[in-house]
Amino acid sequence: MKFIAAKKIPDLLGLLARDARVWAPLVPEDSADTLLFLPWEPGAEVDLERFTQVSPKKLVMPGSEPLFSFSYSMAVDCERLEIGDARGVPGAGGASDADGAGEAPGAATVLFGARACDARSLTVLDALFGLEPGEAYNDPLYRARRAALTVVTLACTSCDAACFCSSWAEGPASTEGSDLILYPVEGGYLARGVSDRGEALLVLDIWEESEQPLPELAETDRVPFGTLNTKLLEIFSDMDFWERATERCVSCGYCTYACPTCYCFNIFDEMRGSRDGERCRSWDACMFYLYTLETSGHNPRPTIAHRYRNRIGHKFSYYPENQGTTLCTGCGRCIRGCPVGLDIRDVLRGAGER
Amino acid sequence: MADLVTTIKQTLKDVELVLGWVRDPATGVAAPARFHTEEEAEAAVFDSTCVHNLAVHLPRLKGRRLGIVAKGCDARSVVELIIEHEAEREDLKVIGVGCGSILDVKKIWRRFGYGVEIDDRGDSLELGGERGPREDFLARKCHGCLEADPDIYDLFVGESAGGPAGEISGGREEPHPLSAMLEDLAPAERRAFWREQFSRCIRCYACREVCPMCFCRDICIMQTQVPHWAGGEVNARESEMIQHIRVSHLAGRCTGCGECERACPVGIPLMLLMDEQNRAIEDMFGYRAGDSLRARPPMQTFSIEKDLWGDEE
Amino acid sequence: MNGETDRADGGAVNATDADRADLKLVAFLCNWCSYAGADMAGTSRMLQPSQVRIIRLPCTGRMDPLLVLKAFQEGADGVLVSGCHPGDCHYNDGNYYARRRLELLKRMLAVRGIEPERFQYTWVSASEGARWADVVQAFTTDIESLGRLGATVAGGGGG
Amino acid sequence: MSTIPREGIKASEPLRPEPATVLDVITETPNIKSLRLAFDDESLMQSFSFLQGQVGQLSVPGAGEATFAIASPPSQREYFQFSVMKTGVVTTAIHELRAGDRVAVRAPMGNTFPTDDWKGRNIVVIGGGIGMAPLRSLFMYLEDHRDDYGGLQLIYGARTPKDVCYLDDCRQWEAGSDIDFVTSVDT
Repeated sequence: MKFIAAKKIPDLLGLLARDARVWAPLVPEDSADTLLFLPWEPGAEVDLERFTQVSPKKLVMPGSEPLFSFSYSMAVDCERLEIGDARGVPGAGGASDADGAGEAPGAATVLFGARACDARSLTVLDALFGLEPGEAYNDPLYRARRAALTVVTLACTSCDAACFCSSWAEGPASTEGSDLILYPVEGGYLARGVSDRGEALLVLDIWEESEQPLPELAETDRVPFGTLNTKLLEIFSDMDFWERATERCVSCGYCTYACPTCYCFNIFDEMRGSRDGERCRSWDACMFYLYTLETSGHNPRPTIAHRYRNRIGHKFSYYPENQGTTLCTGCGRCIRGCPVGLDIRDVLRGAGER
Repeated sequence: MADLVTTIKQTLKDVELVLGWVRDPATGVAAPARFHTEEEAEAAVFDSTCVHNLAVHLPRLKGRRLGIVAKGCDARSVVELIIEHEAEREDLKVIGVGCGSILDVKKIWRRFGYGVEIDDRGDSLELGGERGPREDFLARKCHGCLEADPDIYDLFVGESAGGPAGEISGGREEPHPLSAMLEDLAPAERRAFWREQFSRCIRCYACREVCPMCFCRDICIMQTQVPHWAGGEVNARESEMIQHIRVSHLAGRCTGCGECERACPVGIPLMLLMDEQNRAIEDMFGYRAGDSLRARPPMQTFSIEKDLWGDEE
Repeated sequence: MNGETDRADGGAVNATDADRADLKLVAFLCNWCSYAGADMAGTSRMLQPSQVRIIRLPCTGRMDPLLVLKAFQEGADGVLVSGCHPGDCHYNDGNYYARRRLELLKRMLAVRGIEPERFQYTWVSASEGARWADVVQAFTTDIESLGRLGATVAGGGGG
Repeated sequence: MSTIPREGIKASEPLRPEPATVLDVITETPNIKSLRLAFDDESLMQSFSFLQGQVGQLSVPGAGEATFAIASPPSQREYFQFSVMKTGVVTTAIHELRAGDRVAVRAPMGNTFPTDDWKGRNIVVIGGGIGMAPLRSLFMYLEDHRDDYGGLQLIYGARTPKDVCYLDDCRQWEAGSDIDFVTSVDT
């Protein structure tokens, strides 16, 4: 099996960076206790031990992206409107240039150091946004980013108390969404190609041969999903349950924005001056009051309990019912980072026992 | 802490519910909770992992009779909320707790892994079997602690700290770890620094939602279409704008509880901004939010004699 | 303002480089004192720089710090606020409230890296046309020496 | 979805609208206006087709985009019509439009009425207020294919007499000898 010594990881990243933008778990400047997927530059030290606070979904679904630009102008007799492509407005800087995710869709990108849960989440998003041009749901921007993305996954030989990917059959051994998987072993990593694109990376002359066996993967917490989808429907109107479950929630959007499978977005126009503008798509979160506020002033989800109920119901009941997949991969980010210590597993278990 | 449990039970005879903490069985650290019954109150705890400022819940619960367990810093928020009419003193039973400083649990978790066993010995810490210097993991707000004992309370539990908890580590003089760095930067470098910091923002609004003084709650001017103060994009430019809207609206309100910086998932040093503003306000108006129920918020008043900036010519 | 002012400015602009002409300066003036003062400077044909865009407010008490933040975000290189002298507010005390807000804002803008010269506030009465001309000239000179705020600005307009 | 023809927006760029011009603005009620639009691209306008009851996304770039039913019948090839009640940011911007102004449109989208299944039967169409918009398209379609159906009845109501939309159409329906038209107002 192919093997790479831990100290040669920067060399591997260097090779990958020749043809693509490489994103890896990095510590941002001045913030030692933060770990995020950030663009790797030579010299930057990747952290392959800890978990990132935000999922890598922004590589296929940026926090913001322009859908198109528009421009009004005065002709002799009338006003004219031109609809341009996404980057048509000079000086606009693009919706997300500052965080680096705003590269033109289709630029070759490598996601390095994703975990199995992250890689698997990409297949969930694929079903939503469409991978093939002919599919009913067809998002050309997503497709372009996804098609240009190579995923190098880091298999988990250890986990923490927030992980629960073993709730699904494959658990940490899942290869879904990965192109290449690195397995931590003594002194470095074993590598296994999953897709053709991953196999192609194994041709690089950085790999050695190794006889080491594959390591034993982590065994995480398991949430018994069982009949949760129908159970959640049964307790839909049990507001007492939902209110008690969300007493500590403050209705921020961290859990949804950190989540690798939450995909809600909002679309709005931003002017650049008085004549030019862009239509942008940005992440939106069902935990926000404004998410469902209607023009009339009516809000069908007025309280935190209503909103959290929707979040849970969507992930674990309605979506699985309609699409056959849970909108969760057990990455545990929403648990690790919740500012008030709300654990989604407690709510799910509580619902199961209701 | 039997004393706390008894006090909450006693308070529950008089109020609808009490805001406090329970121990999360999965991690062993405290998590916010509401106690509605005496039976539930049995689970109440107070220890050095009770970092959350429970005053954040008061505006949403306004009009109901409540109890709230409050550290010295939390009580400052309660005071400020009462001044701002977001809570009614007569509806509140404040259960003050003596606080000997609080741990930054998230910092511990991010370094040692979520759920690592935290054994706080009072003068030292053991984290997953490893001994760590306790000061390294103190909540940052403790370094600027003004009063470890609550200023207002109806009942008091535990031992009085008899002064700022921060004396443990140098009292309130200790500035934000990044303030010296910021001080040394030229204006253009400062702009680049903040641009870099805000480039990480994901606009989850956790800073706003955990802030007791961001009491506009569901309808916030950061997100209104008309007027369009901030664009909807997730980028450094808009994130910096929304944070400064927040800073501006918290002038004279921020009690420095540090919740915004603690909640920020991407580690933006938000308290660096808040500290600078709080310092400026103290310098200009001699005002510290949360000091007194009788105080007049500085942005809601003026002094003809003292406010002489800009008059020098 | 009037055409005469513009023509006078035209000369001034030609004397400087194109970069200076590109400066975007915004002045928020209260209706009762400073706007009338600026008008007086105009009708008295006093020389004024032309890069300054004037926005009239009912009173500096209306001066929301967000207006300044937004101006910088949209690409302003300098913001000037001017109202009635303390004690002279048409609404008695609008400028007293404003003074607290504006001074605090000035200090916070410095924290962000916006030089104090880029945000100035002052008092000009309706009869002080000459003072307005001096104030706006000094302000413009300050900003000219600092140059454009640039793309890394606290939310600079990206340009 | 796939059985519905989508002659309009480009399948490769479903997010990008096409510029269109406001031909006419009709004030229907104090808070409802109808806009008659045509795509600026003439060949697109010629090939543009939709089914009765389908919707379109109407944009005033700068203000935003919202979904509205197409209120004109498929047989109307000169223009397509949206009827919009003024409620929020986008609809306010739409209400400020005048003939000659430019907008952007993504259409057609959504579902149609199963009119083929109704052939040979008596049809009653019931609508109220601005909810009449897609039904106007439907009813005019039924009129266009009068021979395929039995009796045609349209029952239309609004809150008050001044909230009744499509007054010109109503007069024609009222005068029409082979349709039964009933109006009603709440107050």
